[in-house]
Formats: sequence, C-alpha cells, structure tokens
Amino acid sequence: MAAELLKGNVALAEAAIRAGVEAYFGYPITPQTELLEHMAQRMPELGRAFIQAESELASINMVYGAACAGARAMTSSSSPGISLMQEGFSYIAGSEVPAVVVDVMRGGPGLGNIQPSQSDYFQVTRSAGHGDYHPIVLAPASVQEAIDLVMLAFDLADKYRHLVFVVADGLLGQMMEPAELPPMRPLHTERPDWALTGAQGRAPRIITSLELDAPALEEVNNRLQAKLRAIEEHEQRYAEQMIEDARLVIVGYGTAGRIAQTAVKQARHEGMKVGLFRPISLWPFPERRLSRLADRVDAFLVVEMNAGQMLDDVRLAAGGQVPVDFYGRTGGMVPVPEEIYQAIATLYAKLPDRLS
Amino acid sequence: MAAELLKGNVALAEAAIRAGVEAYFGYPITPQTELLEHMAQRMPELGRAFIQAESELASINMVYGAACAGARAMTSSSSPGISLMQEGFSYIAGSEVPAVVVDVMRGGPGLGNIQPSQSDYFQVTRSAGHGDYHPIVLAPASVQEAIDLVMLAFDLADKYRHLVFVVADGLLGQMMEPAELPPMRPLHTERPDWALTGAQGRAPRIITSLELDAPALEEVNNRLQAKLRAIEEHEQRYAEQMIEDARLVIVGYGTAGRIAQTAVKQARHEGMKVGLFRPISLWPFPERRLSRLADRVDAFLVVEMNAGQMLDDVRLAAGGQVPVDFYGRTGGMVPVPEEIYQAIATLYAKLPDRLS
Amino acid sequence: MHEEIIFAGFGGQGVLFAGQLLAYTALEEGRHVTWIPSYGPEMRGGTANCTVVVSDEPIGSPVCMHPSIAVVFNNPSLEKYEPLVKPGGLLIINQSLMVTPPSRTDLEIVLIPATEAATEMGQVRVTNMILFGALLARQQLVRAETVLTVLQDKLGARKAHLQAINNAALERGAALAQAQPVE
Amino acid sequence: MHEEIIFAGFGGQGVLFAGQLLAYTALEEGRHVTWIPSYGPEMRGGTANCTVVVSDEPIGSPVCMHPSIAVVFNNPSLEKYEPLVKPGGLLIINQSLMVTPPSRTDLEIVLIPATEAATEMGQVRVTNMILFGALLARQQLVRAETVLTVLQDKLGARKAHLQAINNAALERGAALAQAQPVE
Amino acid sequence: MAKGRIEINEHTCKGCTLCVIACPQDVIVMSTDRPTAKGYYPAMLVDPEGKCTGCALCAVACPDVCITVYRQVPVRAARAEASV
Amino acid sequence: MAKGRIEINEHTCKGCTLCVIACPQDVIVMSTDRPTAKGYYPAMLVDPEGKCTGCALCAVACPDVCITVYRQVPVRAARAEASV
Amino acid sequence: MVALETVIEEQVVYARPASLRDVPTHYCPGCTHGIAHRLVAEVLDELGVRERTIGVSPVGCAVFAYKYFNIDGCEAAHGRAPAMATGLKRVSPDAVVFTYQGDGDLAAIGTAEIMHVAARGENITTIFVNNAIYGMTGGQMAPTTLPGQRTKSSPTGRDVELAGFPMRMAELVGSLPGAAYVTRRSLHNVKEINKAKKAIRAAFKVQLAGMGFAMVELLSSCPTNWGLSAPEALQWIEDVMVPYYPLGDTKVADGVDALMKER
Amino acid sequence: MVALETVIEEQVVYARPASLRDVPTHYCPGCTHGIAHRLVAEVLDELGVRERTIGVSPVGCAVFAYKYFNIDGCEAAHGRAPAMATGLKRVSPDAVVFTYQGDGDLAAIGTAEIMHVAARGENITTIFVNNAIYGMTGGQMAPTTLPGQRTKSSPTGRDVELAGFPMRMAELVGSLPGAAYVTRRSLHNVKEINKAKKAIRAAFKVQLAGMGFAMVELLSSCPTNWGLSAPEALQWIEDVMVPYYPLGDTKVADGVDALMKER
Ligand SMILES: Cc1ncc(C[n+]2csc(CCOP(=O)(O)OP(=O)(O)O)c2C)c(N)n1
Ligand SMILES: Cc1ncc(C[n+]2csc(CCOP(=O)(O)OP(=O)(O)O)c2C)c(N)n1
Ligand code: SF4
Ligand code: SF4
Ligand code: SF4
Ligand code: SF4
Ligand code: SF4
Ligand code: SF4
Ligand SMILES: [Mg+2]
Ligand SMILES: [Mg+2]
Repeated sequence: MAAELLKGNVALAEAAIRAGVEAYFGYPITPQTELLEHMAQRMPELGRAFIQAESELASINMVYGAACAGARAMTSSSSPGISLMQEGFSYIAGSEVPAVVVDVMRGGPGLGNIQPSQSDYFQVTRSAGHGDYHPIVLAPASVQEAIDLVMLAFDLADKYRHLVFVVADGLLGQMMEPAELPPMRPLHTERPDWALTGAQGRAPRIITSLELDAPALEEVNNRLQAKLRAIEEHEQRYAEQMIEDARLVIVGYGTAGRIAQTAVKQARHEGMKVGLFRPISLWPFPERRLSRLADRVDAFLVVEMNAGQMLDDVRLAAGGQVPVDFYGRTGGMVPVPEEIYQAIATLYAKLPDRLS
Repeated sequence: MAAELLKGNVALAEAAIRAGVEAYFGYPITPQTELLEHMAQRMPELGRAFIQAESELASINMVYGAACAGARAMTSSSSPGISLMQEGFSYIAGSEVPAVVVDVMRGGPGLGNIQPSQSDYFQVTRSAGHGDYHPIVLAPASVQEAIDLVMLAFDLADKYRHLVFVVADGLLGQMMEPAELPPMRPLHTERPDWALTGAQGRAPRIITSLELDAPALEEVNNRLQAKLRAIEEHEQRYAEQMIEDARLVIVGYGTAGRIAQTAVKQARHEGMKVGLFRPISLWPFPERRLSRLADRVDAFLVVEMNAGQMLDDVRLAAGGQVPVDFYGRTGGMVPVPEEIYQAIATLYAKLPDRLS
Repeated sequence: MHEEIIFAGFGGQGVLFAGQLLAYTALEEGRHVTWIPSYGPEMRGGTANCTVVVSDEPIGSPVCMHPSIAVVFNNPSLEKYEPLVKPGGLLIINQSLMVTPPSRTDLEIVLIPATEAATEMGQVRVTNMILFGALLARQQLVRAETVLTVLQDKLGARKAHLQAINNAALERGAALAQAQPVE
Repeated sequence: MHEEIIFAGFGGQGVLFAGQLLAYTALEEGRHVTWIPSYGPEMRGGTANCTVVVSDEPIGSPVCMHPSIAVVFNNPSLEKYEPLVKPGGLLIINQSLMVTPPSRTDLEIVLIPATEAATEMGQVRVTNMILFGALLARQQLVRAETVLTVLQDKLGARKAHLQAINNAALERGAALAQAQPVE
Repeated sequence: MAKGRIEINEHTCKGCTLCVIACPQDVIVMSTDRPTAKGYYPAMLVDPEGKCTGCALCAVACPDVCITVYRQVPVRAARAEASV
Repeated sequence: MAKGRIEINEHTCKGCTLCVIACPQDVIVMSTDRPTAKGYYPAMLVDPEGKCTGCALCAVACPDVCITVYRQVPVRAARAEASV
Repeated sequence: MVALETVIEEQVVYARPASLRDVPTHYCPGCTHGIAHRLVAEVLDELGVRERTIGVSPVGCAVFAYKYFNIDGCEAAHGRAPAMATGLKRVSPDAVVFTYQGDGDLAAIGTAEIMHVAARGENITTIFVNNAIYGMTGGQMAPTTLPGQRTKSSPTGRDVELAGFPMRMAELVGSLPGAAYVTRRSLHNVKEINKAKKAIRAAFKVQLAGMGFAMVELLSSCPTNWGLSAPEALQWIEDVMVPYYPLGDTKVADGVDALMKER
Repeated sequence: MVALETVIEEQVVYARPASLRDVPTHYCPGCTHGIAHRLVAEVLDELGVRERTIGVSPVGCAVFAYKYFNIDGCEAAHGRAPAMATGLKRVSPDAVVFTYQGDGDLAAIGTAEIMHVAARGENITTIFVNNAIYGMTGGQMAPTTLPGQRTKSSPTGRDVELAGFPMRMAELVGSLPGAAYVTRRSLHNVKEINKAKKAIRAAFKVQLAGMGFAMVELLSSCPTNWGLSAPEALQWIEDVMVPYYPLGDTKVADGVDALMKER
C-alpha cells in the first residue's frame, strides 16, 4: 500500500480499525473530534459497535463493559475528557481488562484552549486515577508512528490485560502527512478465556476491582505490581538520533521531540555535539537507556509542551549524575525550532567539560 | 478548651466549621462519610450551606461556584470520588479560586476496598487533573494535626487563591484520639475583590479558565507557575524526630509516618541511629530540608501505604547522593511497627559506612 | 503504662462501644489514648473490632500486630486473636459463644459466660459491659469509678434509665472474673 | 528543496484547502510534506491558517517561526505575517482586501487582486485558487500539471463541474503574477 | 388441604422473622437459645399438629432463601402442579 | 403610519439577511461590494421613499444587535409608547 | 376409581433457583435485596438463559451481587452500570445483560447513564432497587428519600426547601421514547413479590425479544438504616413509600403487552 | 386642538440593552444564540437586576457568553453549569443566578446536574438553547438531534436503532416536583422571539420571587452545522423541530401564573 496524505486524527482512528477494534465509544472534544467522526462513519459500515456516548464517563465505562466481554475496545478524548475518565481508568486497571485510550492533548488547566499541549503527562503516566498503577503510555511523533503505535497499543493491551494510552497532541491530531496504513487485520473470532460470555458449560466468571479483604487486595496489588515490573522490563521504547558522540542530549517526546529534531540538526550544523533522545513509551519510561547515557553525556535538556513534567522522569533516570535543564512552552504554545536551538546554544556554551 | 476524644472525620469537619467554611458540598463515601454527616447536622444549624450533591462531580463544581462568589467552600471524599473530581480541580486551579478538599484515602485501584491507604499520593500531588498545576497538599498524622491543618488549608487557599488538599487515610478518619478544637472564627463578612457578587457600581468581573489565545494562556500559565514557585519557596512543611545523629532516616507521612515513629523508637532502643522525617506538606514537598539531610545521612527508607509514590519525590530530593529504600503495604493493609522495625533493622545492617 | 487492647466480635454486640468507653475513661484519667475500629462489609452482623492503645506517653502507632490484651466476643474472634496476643498477655473470652477452648499456655486466660449472664440479666445487649467489667477486674487500665462517671455522661439524659443495668453488668463481669482462678 | 509556506486568511476563503492542495500535489511528486492548520474560536468567519512544509528530506518540525513563503488572504493576515517572512522570502497578497501595503523591502512581494478577479469570474470562492496559481507562478514548488490532476482527483465525480473554473482560476492567478514585475 | 413441611437452613437464616409473619398456619417460630455463627437466632418449624400446607408463602417471603418447601401431592397431579 | 429609520452597525453585521426577511416594508438590502473586516457583506437600509415605519421587527430579528431603530413620534404620546 | 390409584409423594415445591449460588449473603436480616436477587434468579432459570446472562453489579449494598448470582458478572463503578452494560451488550448481542442498581447508584450519581440508556433504547434490563436511602454507606439521604424522612445526612428529616423533592425514576425513565417497558413494583408482601416477579420476567422477555430498554423499580426495605425491625420496615413500605411511589407500569410499548400475557 | 400642539420628535425605539456589551460576538452569521443573549439582556435590564446578576456560561458555542453580557460571570465545566450555579446561589441568595446552556451541555454530559437542580428546586434560572446539534465542536449529534438528521457523527442520519431517540428536556425537567416553571419557546421568527422573551422574563421573576427552579428551552438555529443558510435554518426550526419539540409550558407551579400576568 502506498503512502497517503493522512490527518493524524483520522490515521489514529483508521489504524484502530485495521487493528481490529470491535467497539468504539466516545464523546466529541476538540482537537480529537475527527477521530470520533471517522469512527462514526466507518464502524457502522463494518458492522462494528459505535456509540457517541452521553459523556466521557459513559464512554470509558462502555469501554470497560466491552472489554469485559473480551472485545477490543477503545475511546478517545482530549485533556478535560481524560480527567473525567480517571475513575474508569482505575477500575479498568484494577480489574485487569485490556483497553486502549487515545488522548489528543490540549492546553490547560481547566477549559484552557484547543491548541496543542503535552500537559497530561503526569495524569497519564503517574496514575491516571486513584490506586497504584501506571497505564502503558505510547507517544507518537508522526502520523506514521501514530498508526504503528495504535496497532501496538492493542497488542500490548491484550498481552498484559492492561490499559494502554496513545498520547498525541492537537498538532499531531490535526496535521496531515504521508503515511501508510497496514492492511485490515481480521477480527478476533474467539473471546479470551477470562471474558464474560455467559457461563455456558463452565463456572461463572467474575470481573471486579472490589476486594474488601485487605490482605486479598494486597495480593491483587502485588500481582499488578509484578505485571508492571514485567512491563518495565520489556516495553521501554525510544528513538535516538546523533547520540553517539553527543555531549548534550535533548530529551523530548511526541511533537516536542520532533520539533527538537530540527533544532538538533541545526546545532550539529553549527558544530555542537548534540543528540536527540525521544521516549516513545512514556510509561514505562525508557530510564534504562537514559541512565546509561547519563554515564557519559554532559547534560540533558528536556523539551516539553508543558511546565516540566517528564522532567521528573529524566531527573530520576539521570540520578543526579548530570545536570538536567528544561525548556518548555505552555498554554497551547508550540515551540519552534529556532527557540529550541537558542536554548541548546545557550546551554551548550555553559557545558562543564566532563573530563576536566 | 480541653482536649476531647474526637473521631478524625468529625474533627476534620468541625475544624472546617471553626475555620469559617460557609458552604460544604459532598457525596457519601466510606471512609469519610462521618465528615459529611457532621456537616449535615451542623451547617444548617449554623445557617450555612450544606448540600448532599448528586455526585462528586456536582460537589466539586458546587464548590467551584461558591468559591467564585468568594465564600470559603469545601468538599470531601475518598479515592474514587477524588478521581471523579479531577476535571473540576483543574478548572479551579486554572481559574485561581480558593477551595479546600479533604481526601480520606482508601485501598485501590478501582472500587478496591474501604481500608486505609495512601495511594492517592500521585493523583493529588502531581496534577490532580489535566494541565500544569499542583494543589497544595497537607497530610496530618494525628487528629490534632488534622484540625490544625484544616485551619491552615483555608488560610493557604485564600492566600494563594489556590486548591488545597488535606489528605488523610481511612485510619485517621476513623480513629478517635484526644484533640483540642480551636474557638469558632467569625465568618468573613466581606467578599474578596475578585469575587462575583453582581456588578454593582463597578465593571463586571469574570472568572474563567478559558483562554483560546495560546500566548495569552501561556501568560496565565506563567503566572500560575510563578505562584507555584512562591508556594514551593514558603510552604514546605515537615516534622523531624531523632534526626541529629541519624545514619538512616525514615521518610513517611500521615499514618505511615506516625506508625513508623514507634518503629524508629524501638530501633533507637536497640542502639541504631535512626531518625524520622515526616513530610507535612506533600506538595510542596519539603525537598530543601530533605536534600540537606541527603548530604549527611547514609540512607533513606521511605514508608508508605502504597506501592511507592512519594518514593519518587524522595529520590528526586536525594539527587542520587544516598540510596533510597522502600517499604510499603497496599490494598488497605496498614503496616504495623513490628514490620517497619524489621525493614529498618535489615537495611541498617547493610548500611555502607559513609566515611570509609 | 502502655497497653494495646483489641476488642473483637460481631456487629451489634457493642464491641466498638466497649472500646470507646475505655478510651473516654482513659482520657478522663489523663492518659494518652487512641481508638480505631475495623469492620467487615456487612452493615449488621459482620465482624466488628477495635484497637485501643492507652499509654502514659504520646502514642505513635495506633495499630499493633501483637496486642497485650484481647477481649473476644465470639468464636471467630477467638480463633483470630488467640495466636496474636503477646506472650504473657491477657485474653478475655465470651465463653457463651466459645466453640473450642484456647490452647495457649503463655497467656492469662479468663472465660466469662457473658452472653448467658447478660441474658439472665434480661438484656443481652449488656454482654459488652460484662466483658468490660471482667477486663477491668483483671487489669486495672482505668478506675471503675471513672468508668461509671464517663458512662453516665455518655448515656446522657435520654438513656439515663440504662445506667443501672450497665453498672450492674460491669459489676457482674468483675465478679465473674474474680471468681476465676488466676492460672 | 525545503520550503515552509503559510497560507493565512479567514474561514470560508478556502485557505486550508489551498494548503492541502499543495500538500497532496507535493506528495504526488514524491516529496516529503506536512500540513497543519490553526483556527480561531469561530466556526465561520474567524482566522484560518495553515502551514505547509515541502522538503526533499524527512521533515522534523512542521512548524516554523519564519516561513519562507506567506500567502495572505486578508489584511489582518498581512499585518501578522509580513514581519515574519524570512528575509528574501516570498509574500503573496490578496490585494483586494489589503488596507495598508507592505513596507518590507527584503521580500519578493506579489500583489494579486484575487477577490476582485474571482468575483469577475462569477465565483468568489475561487479566490484561493487564484492566489495559489500566483504562488506557483512565482515559485515552482510543484508542477502546475500535477496540481490539475490532483485537483481533479480531489473534486471527484460529484464536484467535477467545478474543475473548469478552478483551472481557470489557477491560470488567472498565474497570469496576474506574471504580469507583475519581479522587484 | 395438602400436607407440607419446610426445612430452614439454620446457617443462612438471619432471624428476620419475615417467614413467621408470612405463614398463614402460624407454624414457624423463632428460636431463642441457639445463635448461629453470625449471632442470629434462626427460625424453625414447630408444627406438632401437621398444619403446614406447603403453601410456600414463607419461602417467597424469606429474603435469604433459607427455606425449602415440601408438599405431599398425588403423584399424577404433581407433574402438572410443579410447574405452577 | 409612523415614520422611522434604522442604523445598521456595519462592523458587527454578519450579513445573515434575517433583517431583510423580517422587514415588512422591504427596505433593507444586502450590500455586495463592501465586505467587513471579517469578510461579511452587511445589510443596509435603502429607503428612498421613506417607507420604514420604525416597527423594529428587523431589530428583533437581528441576532447581532446591529440595528438601532428610530421613530418619529408625537412627543406626548412617545412616553407611553416607549415602554411598550 | 382413578383417585385411589394415585400415590402420595413428597415433592420439593420451593427450593433455591439454580441461578443463585448457595452462599450466605452479607445483607442485613430482613433486607429485601435478598428477595430481589431470588426473583431475578428464578426468572433466569425459568427463561432458561442462565448460561448466556451477564449481570452488572452496582456500587451499593448489592455490590457483591456477582458473588450471589450463579452467572457471569462484573462490578461497575458507582452509577455507571448502564454504561458498562451497554458496552457488554453491543459486543455480545446474544447475551442477556442486566444491571442491578440501588437508588443512590441509579438516581443520583448515575442519573445521566440511566436516562441515556433508556433514551438509546439499549436492549438491556435494569433491576432498580429503591429503598429510599443509601444503604451501604450507612444511611444517608438518597434522591428517593421521602420528604421529612430522617437519615444520617438529613438528621432532622428531609427538608424539601434545601434538599428538594424525591425523584420518581420509573416515571422519568418511562417517559423516554427508547424505553420499552418500565414499571414499579414492591417487595413488601407475598402478593407484591409475586407481581414483582412477573414484572421482572416481562422485563427480561423484552430484552429477549430485542424490543429495547426495560426497567423494573422495586420498592425495597432497609431495616437497618430506617431504624426499624424487618416487619416494621415492610409496613413502612406499604404505608409511606407506596403512596409516594405508586405501583404499576409507567411505560408499556407496543408489543410488550403481548409478551406479558404469553407464558 | 391638542394634537396640533404635539411636537414630532425622533426617538430611539430599539437599541442595545445595557446588560449586553457592545462587542461583536464570535457566533456565525444568522445564529440565534445572539437573539437568546439579547433577550436575556433585555429582561435583566427591564427587571433592573443587572447589577446583582451572575451568569454561568457553558461549554459550547456560548462559551464566551460571559464576554457578551455586561454582568459578573463565570465559565463552568461542560455540563456542570447547574452545579456551579447552585454553589453561587447558596452563598449569594440575593444574587440573580442563571445558567446558559446548549443541548450537548445540558442534555448529554450535564443530564444529572440539570435533573437534580430541578429536583432540588434550586432557585436559579436556566436558559437552554436547543439547536439539535453540538455547534462548537463542529456539528456532531446531540441528544436532541432529530431522527434521520445528518450530523458529523451520524453521517447517514440519526439511526434510532443505534443512537436512540431525541430527548425532550422541557418535558423531563418539567415533570420534576422541584421545578416551578419550565417552558419551550423558539427563536425562529419575530412573533416567537417575543413570546420567548416573555418566557425568559417569567423565568427570572420566578427566581426573584424565590419560587424555585425555572428553565426556558429555546429552539435555536445552527446554520453552519445544519448546512443551511440563515433563513433556511429558521424555516427548518419551524418545519422540523417544532413538530418534535412542541412549544409551550411543561410546568407552571402554583403562583407562577400570577407572576406571568403581572407586568
Ligand atoms: C464514586 C463513588 N462515590 C461514592 C461511593 C460510595 N458509595 C458506595 S455505595 C453508595 C450508595 C449506595 O446507595 P444505593 O445505590 O441506594 O444502594 P443501597 O446500598 O441502598 O442498596 C455510595 C455513595 C463510591 N463507592 N464511589
Ligand atoms: C469534558 C468536555 N467534554 C467535551 C468537550 C468538548 N465540547 C465543547 S462544546 C461541546 C458541545 C457543545 O454543544 P452544545 O452544548 O449543544 O452547544 P452549542 O455549541 O450547540 O451551542 C463539546 C462536546 C469539552 N470542552 N469538555
Ligand atoms: S409452607 Fe406455608 S404453611 Fe408451611 S410453613 Fe411455610 S408458610 Fe407456613
Ligand atoms: S425469613 Fe428466612 S431469614 Fe428470615 S427468619 Fe425466616 S428463614 Fe430466617
Ligand atoms: S424598522 Fe420595520 S420597517 Fe423599518 S427597516 Fe426595520 S423592519 Fe423594516
Ligand atoms: S440581521 Fe443583523 S447581522 Fe443579519 S444582516 Fe441584518 S443587520 Fe446584519
Ligand atoms: S444496609 Fe439496608 S439495604 Fe443494605 S443490606 Fe442492610 S438493610 Fe439491606
Ligand atoms: S456553530 Fe452553530 S450554534 Fe455555533 S455559532 Fe455557529 S451557527 Fe451558532
Ligand atoms: Mg438505596
Ligand atoms: Mg447545541
């Protein structure tokens, strides 16, 4: 299949369809509405479930229901809508059913605006809701990667019976660029062996996040934590560019990472030894690789479209070994390469010589 | 006034009343329901506003409304209810109105159980909702401190026009112990100069978190961030015990910190140089003091009733200078002093000698 | 003095109130004290326990793994707490609902046919006061007089008519406890 | 080749479509390309801009502070983007809605009375195609033939009747641009 | 009148007395001396005169499904009636 | 018939034509040559014969509050009518 | 004569339905949640759908309903059972899906979800247990609490000036075009229990016939939080609740009548 | 004669009300949100309450209502305006508090909040602008979208089988005992606009009289997302919306009648 010019939101939606999503439930919110609209068109055409729910709360709980039945289910929203889903996320994580959520982030806090942002980093990576868990969070930086990561998201969700986020921002959602869609995968024909299908010829199955007995709930948590450790072990993902001899490494994900790439190239052009580290999985954060880099680079510069959230993770990974600087824009402002370049140049000039 | 035997939940409620809360809106949820019930009794008696709202979403948005009118307003809930309020928190933070929220945390994720827990640490300290902000978070360890911190919470909320949490857990909420209530403070008679009161003889006032123009919203965020920096500067709070010569410092807040105190005493008794550091403000996290301690202690042991959340903040404060170990219980399990002592003893035996 | 006492039984037996009465009284006598409950899922008829710590010093942990005293109101509670009491500790048992007698030999064990005695007194609801009376007879955590004053205060005018039977129950418990040999 | 082009005007002027047409055509010609829109709050009549990056290499940033080319459809857009265009860059202006002429001297400036011309053609909605035609005449980002093929494709059968007027508008724009001296 | 009898599950009975009230024959009484493990005093059938008709009203009224009802029926009729 | 006239705010008018439809005297027309800064073609009063009665129906119909209506009224009657 | 040939045999005429597990519940003595459970289980048995039914438990005293029914089940977030059931049903159209919800769950926090499941005509069944109180959290006011009723959060009685009026959910839900069958029944005596069962049966048949949303509201007791004995509580339903919450159908769509009549 | 003595003078008979700021709105050409704004402003002027009124803007096209009204105002989260207004009113009983909400805001995400504010009889006023669509997000289906109506999320027309039936909010809200005055009006021509104004006036008078909750539903146009010209859109209201959403009062509590009659 050849590359087509695709809008990010549409690509996210169509990728989910190709990945075999059986049910989509959502509520309109800019800047992800085209995703819902694409689903509104395509899902009924394909005989699959589509509901424009009465709210984000209803959406996520419909996803929860469909997931309990063993179907691939997803929803999508943007920042305020994601806040409303927090309780639902916690239930899904607690009952260990697979689900995929797309968050096309916008400026906040509050109603904020509809411009691109990355200020949901904390709320999606830390614990999107009460209780001890982290969803898997994947952050594409191009329309093609958005497609690939949506496909991956469904596979990871099924593999770990876990909640998986694909987080984009308004810019990626609205952007068009050439990308290639994978062929349609066949729908799963069989329901998994934990799914609710009616207790025909077998003992009833129960899916719940409730466990009044504290020792038993601690057991549940231990199992969940063990799973999270396994995910940390196996699912750290990132991309690197010009990292080999870099003294300064820019760390940015999604759109910010992509824009930083242009700045990094310019800096290289000017002779600075600068590289780019782009986390693809925000949780699990690719801390293994980053802390290895911390052994040999002179500084990190974190670039985000927020006031400094991934910054904590980079500082944790750096473990106090190298300085970690920050450049961020908020309120829906998208940094342009020129300003990131400035931040690089300023910091680079001040770099302590590690070897001296 | 002499000390009375007070239940944590009742103390939290009555303290708010003494602090001059004009309006309480809440929804029942164990283990904080006595707080709401106390309000149901007392507020109408005093001619103040009480509503049992239709949900936590309604509660927090009623608080938002009353706060916009310049009244001292509060709500209370427990973990799943707090998750549901995230959007509201973000609006309140974004529009910079004061509000107080009490969270009596319980075991999660999902419905979990009604036993004590501290697993809302991330969701309250990081950004309780989308966008870049942190509420002020205060964590009492006794009924008396609960009273004092509720009083403080209202003052800080007004001072910074910001969202302030008081976080307890089911144990503190349900516990009775002697404590002294302050005398009733008079209600504020004047509305602040930003409040919505009707535009009588003045230009209309607007309270909103909406700003479609990205540069303008970035300005709003800059102002918000500057405020947060000021709060970080002035409002770091903690308590310490036996810290002077400590080689190992236990870091725990609220109930976990209190229980750890008994274990620390026992360890001292056995001749170990162990101290206790109890953060009282979880955000701003008392990192200044803690990182100074990191210069001279041999290790930190973080104790929480969760799978390790404040742990990140301690590691950030320690800045890689000393090892940070963790002991936690989840699912509503409350650690007993004996097990914390065990964890201390085991770690203490392995302490590297810093000077060697 | 530093004692950690667990009261355990099922809901409706007045378990929590017994603990509270101890806590109020201890406060009245100027001690440090904490009281914490824990329940099962049922609104009625489930397990209901509470832990009271009474101390001469400020109390760190209000919970403990090994209480120095346990007052068990029914057989499931006996099964749960017998193994946990500190060696040398005190175990007061509602004999009326006991199925298997305790086997530990390193504890002071007091068997009180509390439900029976309360039924005899015509008010099964004072079972808790009987056990509480027995506790105080064996371990003077607080003075019996103070208990009576506090009880009067807590019952208030509306329930003043219950004072007499409660007092009688406390005495009955004490008497039953004293009648038992200290092993 | 690496060009960053901004199309700017108000909603309803076909600003976004002009940019998309460029993007589709560039893809057709095997280039790397990105297109991103930005809007004001209004559903109709607000600002509507888009940025198109066309390059021979994979594109990092799809946004830029200083575009090499700006096509401004109305006066507010002229005011906003004139100062931002890269020195030596190209600025195409819809002269029909221009209030104050541009003052920069380091740019290639092309004034096209696009709205007037479109109105003359009987279809004010082809203003965008006139400006697009002018752009291509001054900077051959893509070949005009490819544009026509792509346009045909995008219009599809349902709107095929619009092909002729769009083609004519492209040509008209080119002609107007060529008629203007290159300063 | 059909002859019946009931069995009450003494482990699950919570002593709510609703069956007592429902029984038209007044043949159910509450025990007073044998609390269940949960501390309830269960209901029991006291029917020395064999008045129970097996009408099952008690069972319908019981919130805890503690009651199994038996009835003596002419076998041929039974098949038809069982599905009522 | 009372004599009237209207003023249309050409900056805020969005050219929706609703006033044109509402006017019983057919004295409002849309301009075609002077777009506003937002690109709309505003309505205008074209009333050479002085047919406008000042009935204000156009103003009631206008979603953008662009229209101010004036009416020539006998002064004494005016006070009463103004509050209608 | 034939009668003489008939043998007298003892038969079980009432026993636990197969759709209900043989485990004790955590409900208080005399709480009619237990009756509601049993009726649903009997209906599932009688319709022969136990093996294709999925139940959605609420947050409320019935939170453990999934432990009691002998069917596949799950536990929804407070008030969201209708949304969860929607998700289940849309991907499992052959399954019989029902929610079991209390009045706090359905009429307070879950208002939007129940109204919209009815508006959509979602092909599921809802058993709505109205006990005029929040049972599980210890007896606070519900949207259904009666004027003047004392609860832990209306200690001097529900004051309609401050707390408003009780909501009649069967009427509200029944007024939505997507609802096929909505009725209110009571569990306060054997006669009403039998009628309630008929209604539950009809509600499930509506789903089996693909006719859309059905809801049975059941007036139910909470002796514990009403501060009454079990028999007093039933009497309170009859004396106080029924007058405010009239029993009967609030919506019977075309075709449902026929369903109700057939055996 | 007296008439001869009368001087002819030109007077302003229609001008912008003081409660509306003199700023252009962001609404599309012909969108009747503008009319709804003006009517509210006129009523506030006429009742003389501008200086004690607080308006709560929704999330929807009217999100900037606070910029247009010349009064104190705030911006609620999507659907939560009634809760926010409740908070405001309870601590400012002398203020006149109203919400202005769209149909997505009020009938979808905000269902629970509007139902409960009515159930509580909260003493506030709600202006409910029903345009059968989500305007601000670009034209998706609303709970009020008509059967068969094409929207961006019902591209082949609203399919009642899958998406259910439109909700008649005035009827639902009017059926709650706490509601004092609930009515549906339309903005599609001058006659209806005048009636709508009367209704809005009555709704605010209900609040001033402390009688409880009042709501005016206004059928309103969205030419942009309906894909119609401004005049066509008004025609569509008349032809399509009014038949499904009958105009008139759905609740007039005792005493409200009298209020409506007095000047
Ligand atoms: C989000 C959330 N809010 C509140 C609660 C606490 N809670 C548990 S059950 C319940 C109310 C139950 O009342 P009802 O639905 O009437 O059921 P009942 O117990 O009376 O059968 C509440 C408020 C919760 N678990 N989750
Ligand atoms: C929590 C949340 N969900 C979704 C949105 C996106 N959103 C903005 S306006 C709107 C719908 C507006 O429709 P309506 O209420 O009918 O108002 P209209 O624009 O038609 O006047 C939605 C869904 C949001 N801002 N917040
Ligand atoms: S079956 Fe009928 S007669 Fe027999 S005990 Fe039960 S109710 Fe009484
Ligand atoms: S109705 Fe059932 S639970 Fe109640 S007393 Fe009778 S048998 Fe026991
Ligand atoms: S005032 Fe009446 S007559 Fe005059 S322009 Fe307006 S509608 Fe027409
Ligand atoms: S109704 Fe108003 S906005 Fe519309 S054309 Fe007339 S004056 Fe302009
Ligand atoms: S609290 Fe009420 S509703 Fe809950 S189980 Fe007990 S009696 Fe039933
Ligand atoms: S989108 Fe529709 S509702 Fe919104 S302003 Fe435009 S016409 Fe009005
Ligand atoms: Mg209830
Ligand atoms: Mg709308």
